[in-house]
Amino acid sequence: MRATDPELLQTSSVISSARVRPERDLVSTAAPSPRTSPGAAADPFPPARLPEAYRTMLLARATDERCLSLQRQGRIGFYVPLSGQEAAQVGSAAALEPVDWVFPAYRELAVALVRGVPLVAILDQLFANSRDRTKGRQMPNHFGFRDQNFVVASSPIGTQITQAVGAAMAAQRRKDPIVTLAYFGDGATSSNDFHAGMNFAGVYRTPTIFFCQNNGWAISLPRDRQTMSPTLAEKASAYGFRGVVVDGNDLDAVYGAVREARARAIAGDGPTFIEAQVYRFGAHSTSDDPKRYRPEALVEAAKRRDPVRLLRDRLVAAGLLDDARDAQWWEASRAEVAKAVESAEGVAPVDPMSFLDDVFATPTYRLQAERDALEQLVRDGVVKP
Amino acid sequence: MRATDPELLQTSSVISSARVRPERDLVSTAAPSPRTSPGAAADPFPPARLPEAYRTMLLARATDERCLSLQRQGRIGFYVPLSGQEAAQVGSAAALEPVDWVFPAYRELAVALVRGVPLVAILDQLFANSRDRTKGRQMPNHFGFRDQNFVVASSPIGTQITQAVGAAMAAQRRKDPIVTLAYFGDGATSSNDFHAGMNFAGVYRTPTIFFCQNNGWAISLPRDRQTMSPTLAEKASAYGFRGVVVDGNDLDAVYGAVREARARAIAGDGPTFIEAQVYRFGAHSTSDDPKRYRPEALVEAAKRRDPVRLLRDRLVAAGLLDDARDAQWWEASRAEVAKAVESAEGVAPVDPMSFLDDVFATPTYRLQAERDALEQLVRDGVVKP
Amino acid sequence: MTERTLVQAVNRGLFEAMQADPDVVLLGEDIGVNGGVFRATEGLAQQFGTDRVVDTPLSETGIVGTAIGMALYGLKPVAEIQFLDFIYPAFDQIVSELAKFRYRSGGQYPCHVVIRTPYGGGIKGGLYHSQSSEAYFAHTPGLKVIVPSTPADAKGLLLTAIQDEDPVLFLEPKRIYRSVTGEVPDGDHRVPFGVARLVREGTDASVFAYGAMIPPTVDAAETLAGEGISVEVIDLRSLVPLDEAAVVASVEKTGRAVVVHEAPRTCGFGAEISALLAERAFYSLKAPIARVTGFDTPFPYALENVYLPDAARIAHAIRSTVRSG
Amino acid sequence: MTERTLVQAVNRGLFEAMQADPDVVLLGEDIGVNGGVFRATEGLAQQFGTDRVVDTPLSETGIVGTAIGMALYGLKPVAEIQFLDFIYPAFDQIVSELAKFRYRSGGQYPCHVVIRTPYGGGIKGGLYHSQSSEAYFAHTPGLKVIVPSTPADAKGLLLTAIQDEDPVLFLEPKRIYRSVTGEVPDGDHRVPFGVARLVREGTDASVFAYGAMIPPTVDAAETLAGEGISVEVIDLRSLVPLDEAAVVASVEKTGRAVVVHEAPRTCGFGAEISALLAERAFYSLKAPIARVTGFDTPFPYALENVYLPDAARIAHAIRSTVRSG
Ligand SMILES: Cc1ncc(C[n+]2csc(CCOP(=O)(O)OP(=O)(O)O)c2C)c(N)n1
Ligand SMILES: Cc1ncc(C[n+]2csc(CCOP(=O)(O)OP(=O)(O)O)c2C)c(N)n1
Ligand SMILES: [Mg+2]
Ligand SMILES: [Mg+2]
Repeated sequence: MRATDPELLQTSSVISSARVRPERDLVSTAAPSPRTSPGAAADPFPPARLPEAYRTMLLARATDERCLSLQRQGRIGFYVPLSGQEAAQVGSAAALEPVDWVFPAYRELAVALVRGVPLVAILDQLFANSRDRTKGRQMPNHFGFRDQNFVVASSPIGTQITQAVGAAMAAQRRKDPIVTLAYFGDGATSSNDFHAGMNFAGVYRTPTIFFCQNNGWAISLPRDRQTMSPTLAEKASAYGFRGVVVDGNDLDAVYGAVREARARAIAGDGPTFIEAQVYRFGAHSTSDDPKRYRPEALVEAAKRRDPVRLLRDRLVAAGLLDDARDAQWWEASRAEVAKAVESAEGVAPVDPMSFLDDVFATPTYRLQAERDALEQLVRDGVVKP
Repeated sequence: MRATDPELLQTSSVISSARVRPERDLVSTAAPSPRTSPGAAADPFPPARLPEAYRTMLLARATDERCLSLQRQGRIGFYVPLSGQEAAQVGSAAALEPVDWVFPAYRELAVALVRGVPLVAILDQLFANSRDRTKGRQMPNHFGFRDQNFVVASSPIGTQITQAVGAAMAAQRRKDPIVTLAYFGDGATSSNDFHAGMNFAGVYRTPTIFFCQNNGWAISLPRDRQTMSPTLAEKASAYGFRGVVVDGNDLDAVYGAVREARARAIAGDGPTFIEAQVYRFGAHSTSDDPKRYRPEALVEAAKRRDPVRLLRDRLVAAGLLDDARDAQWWEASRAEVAKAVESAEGVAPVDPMSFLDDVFATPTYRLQAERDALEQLVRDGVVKP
Repeated sequence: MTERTLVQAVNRGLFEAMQADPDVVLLGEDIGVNGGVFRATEGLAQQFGTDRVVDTPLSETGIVGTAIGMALYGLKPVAEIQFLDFIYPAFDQIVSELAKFRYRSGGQYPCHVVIRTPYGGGIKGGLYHSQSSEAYFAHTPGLKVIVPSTPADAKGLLLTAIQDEDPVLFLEPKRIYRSVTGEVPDGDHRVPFGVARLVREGTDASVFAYGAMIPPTVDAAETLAGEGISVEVIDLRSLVPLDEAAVVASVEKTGRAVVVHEAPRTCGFGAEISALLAERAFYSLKAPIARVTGFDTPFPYALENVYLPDAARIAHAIRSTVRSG
Repeated sequence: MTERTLVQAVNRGLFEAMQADPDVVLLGEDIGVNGGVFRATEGLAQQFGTDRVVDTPLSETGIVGTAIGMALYGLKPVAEIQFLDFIYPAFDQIVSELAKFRYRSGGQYPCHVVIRTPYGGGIKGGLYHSQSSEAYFAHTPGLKVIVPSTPADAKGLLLTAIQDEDPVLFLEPKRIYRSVTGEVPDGDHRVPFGVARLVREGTDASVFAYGAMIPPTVDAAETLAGEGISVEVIDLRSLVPLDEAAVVASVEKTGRAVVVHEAPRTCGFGAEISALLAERAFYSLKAPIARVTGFDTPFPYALENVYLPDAARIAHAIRSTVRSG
């Protein structure tokens, strides 16, 4: 296992103010305390599944490409790209079982794909159409797919972390041999729920995996201004359990770390914190302009270890892929995305009254009255939905 | 420096459930990671001030004794004893300068004494009389004394921690060579503000001392069920700065650690977290019955290292104290308390309209209307204050 | 039927719910061996074990966040917040998550957590052991807000809360935890949400109150009966869902309304009752709607008796309302 | 006078305040190099340095907690919360600490923090980028709550807020950050708190609104003028302290009241206006008080245009009010 090239994450020189310059290099490969995962040797990504993993990564990246342009065209309202984080997402999700529960943030599109969510269901959410499992209630990328144990995401940073711990406590009580895994970013380590969730997990030794995709940035705040701990992983020791750093571009390292964490959790050995070091290639979201705060050179440098290209090279080296086939797979991915877009865009919008559903299992008197009044306004032509 | 006798804090056998038993001994003297303070050798408590320190400790303990009985008699409404924590409080407070700012919790009565708050001002607050600096607004023990830079305490656990960091940021900006010190308990390390405050302090390298009196308990929750980190001090490494463990019954260790932390802070070397290991001898407060959750034997064991007795023995050994003098000092302390009680109890209660003051600098229209209405009710004999 | 105090009724309700359903788990600070600082969970850890009566670290964020996770997974967690005043560290989990889970998931993830917490003044608790912030929660779509004022309701509403499918904030008036006793039905006694309790019929004015304000309101009504004023007292007990029909019908009958609560006046729940009546019972109203409430100040320690509405203030307001208009 | 958008007026106000007083410091997420996600702090870090325009870690608890500490020490911190929807992690610091510092210290520790935050719907932000939770704060004694709706007020009220002695929650209607432009006085232009703005005089009905609800309310009034209905529009702009006299006087004149806000109806700020009128303008009222508000649901993404009050709904409510009674 190799940690991320330190150059990629050492952004402090760019924008940190002199007064608060940290004492030592941050996010270096030489981070002293956190145990690093055993890496490829321990439990490598199953070689037979590597092509599938690659194709999932292609599909995710093709989705990013297409959705960024859909957003620019005003056909979807918003989008959160994940480029640069494909290996971390695919590697971690592939290490879970279907019975496990995933508590995502808003960037985990590739995780949903690995868990078996059809791409078109994802597009339905992005278009907020009437087939959207979440009924057009949320901004794009705030997915939820109960059938795949992919709990619905929310925007407030970190809140899923304590929830994942609570679900793990429930599984403990039911004696279900499963784990819960919370996805979150480097910025989320500053949240209240990170602290509470890590602490509760330590105290109750819950079967929880804390999977932090440290992509170097929380919108415009670089990782080394988020917190002064040399690595994020060593924060786990404050809660009495294991923290490991993995190169998030290394599918084996990610997979191995999660497999190991899962095995320990199922064996009753408690939680694990995994810091997957990656890099956010694109904007934070379509509302963000990274040029305001991030030199392009940093991105160029990071792209030298593009997880998609790394896996491609590996497949090529293993004789499982050549340029022609790669082009064909890319083509197929783009076609799949195009098909899903076409399908989702063609679906009717949500029913104009549907925003009044699901507040409670049964509407209260007041909600019923508000619905009646709105229907009357529609009949009177005052509201034209 | 010696850490607290591990027996005193190893309460897990008493009430923890089997499922969640921790892997290793907690709060042992062999805690691996946190740097321990240099102890007596570095910067011992100034020998000349030892008798004064002892007398402050006696005064605090005499206040505890008396106030517990005042509360039982219904003469004050509530009380929070500090017995067992005298050395930690006196040692830490004595290491500060008057210009420094203290952000206390509700148990820091001896700190107030060291900062020069007259005992009678403390009693005024306990009686919530019209001389009370805080105008009878808060429950007993929630002191605030601006003249002594002793910021007014509140009940919610941990909130003073971020505030202390913010004040330190302000002092940085003003280039004032001062430190801020936040007092809090072991339970407070689980709070949101602990996490945020420690993190901000690390990021901005603020001149802040985090002084945690680990008294073994958060009401009925023993320290080893509060968090699984072997020591509390090592939590500091999650934020990239120093954490030290000191024997909170050892005046030299406490004083030395705070002096060192202060010197570092003033020199621009940032914050320090200090875990002072002590033991809560009494109930959490007069509303608490520790017999429900804590075997008396634990208290008996802890009392073998009663900080007041330890200092007494030391003074005796140094020839600065003998039994007669000790008795005389005890007597004097009790008399001082009695005098303060008598004075405070004799002061008129707060004005019945005064609860309407100080919501804003100038009352809003609505508050003025509420006051007018209340005055009318008083005139009409409806409200009899 | 067994005579119990209000807090004993809560304890009994928890006991029966846990006995009936292994999915019911309790979590909170000091609720285990210590039995809760008000003894509401007394004996339950001994009876059901510490993995069903879970003492937590000092983090309300953690308590509510993990309770949500448990509920998503299928348990029926009942979280205790030691005092309502200490719920704010959990406010984000309550407002952003608990209240919105069913909604934002398009109905996929109901999230049924009961949060029990003692609230209100009258115990010399000062700013941080006395607050009545029910209006924050009533203003949050997706939460039910319940306030019992009798032992029978405490048990009956709690059992309904635990079997409900939605999140419930269950506010226990700590001031009358022990001072109010009453007959509590044994067994699976449930009181439905959304139905107000008619405490006392009357014809001259309607008074709407809840929680610890019920006893002084009843006292006021009795005093006024002696003066020939007939007061209808309605215990709202279920703020969300609200029994709007009962509120409106009462004022249609009496033509006069007084609302009583401990919370500060501005934007308190009383404002909602006033607004409802100003919309839906306007033509029945014969006099201004009076609010008898706490003041727009933090809750004071030494002067809580001046701060809190009492029978005299309530009676005075009713009297003025009846005389005017 | 310079023509500015609302967000430019905020930016200008911050600039001038910082230039005039070295104690003014800004802190928040992404406010430095990035200039804030809405560009409200654009250029300020470059102008005043990153130790006066402080980018913080992702912790609203930390932002407000440290701002309080700064204020106690004597600075004048202006904290930005990126969206009002993300203020809840700081709710404990705001409600328990900021609002109560002066009070609980017996006046020893005033605590003057300004919290600026964009609020409201209309930008396709869904549940977590659209909320209007002003009522929580208006119900919290010790906080002032200010909502500008014009560029001139945005600057003038912000300068007043920064020089005030008490904590101020300054809610910026993000929907009209750029869509509303207007002349903004240069220099130390201050608009006092507690004074409502008469947007339009009228005689048939009074409409009370604020923030991004002002433009559709004015549109509605214009439509109704064409129908012969004369509508008085009052921009409350200062919810706490409230200009009660202006509210009451307007209804004494028109006899009819409509309140408009985006927030959910139950216990929204509109309820307080209703309650105030039901107390103090009762005998002037000729018709029920109408509330045109958001619904008692979380804020929906796809259907925000159905959710939000618009000119048609407001006009309809005014019309009904004028026709009834
Ligand atoms: C409580 C809260 N505060 C602020 C925001 C605004 N915000 C959205 S994403 C983000 C940065 C998150 O960074 P990180 O956790 O590293 O995740 P990433 O976006 O890099 O995947 C911020 C500040 C929010 N969503 N929630
Ligand atoms: C936010 C919050 N939750 C709960 C409480 C109730 N409470 C008061 S003191 C206390 C325990 C505090 O323990 P610790 O921090 O160790 O301080 P100690 O009392 O031991 O000095 C608790 C839970 C509170 N005051 N604030
Ligand atoms: Mg990130
Ligand atoms: Mg303690």
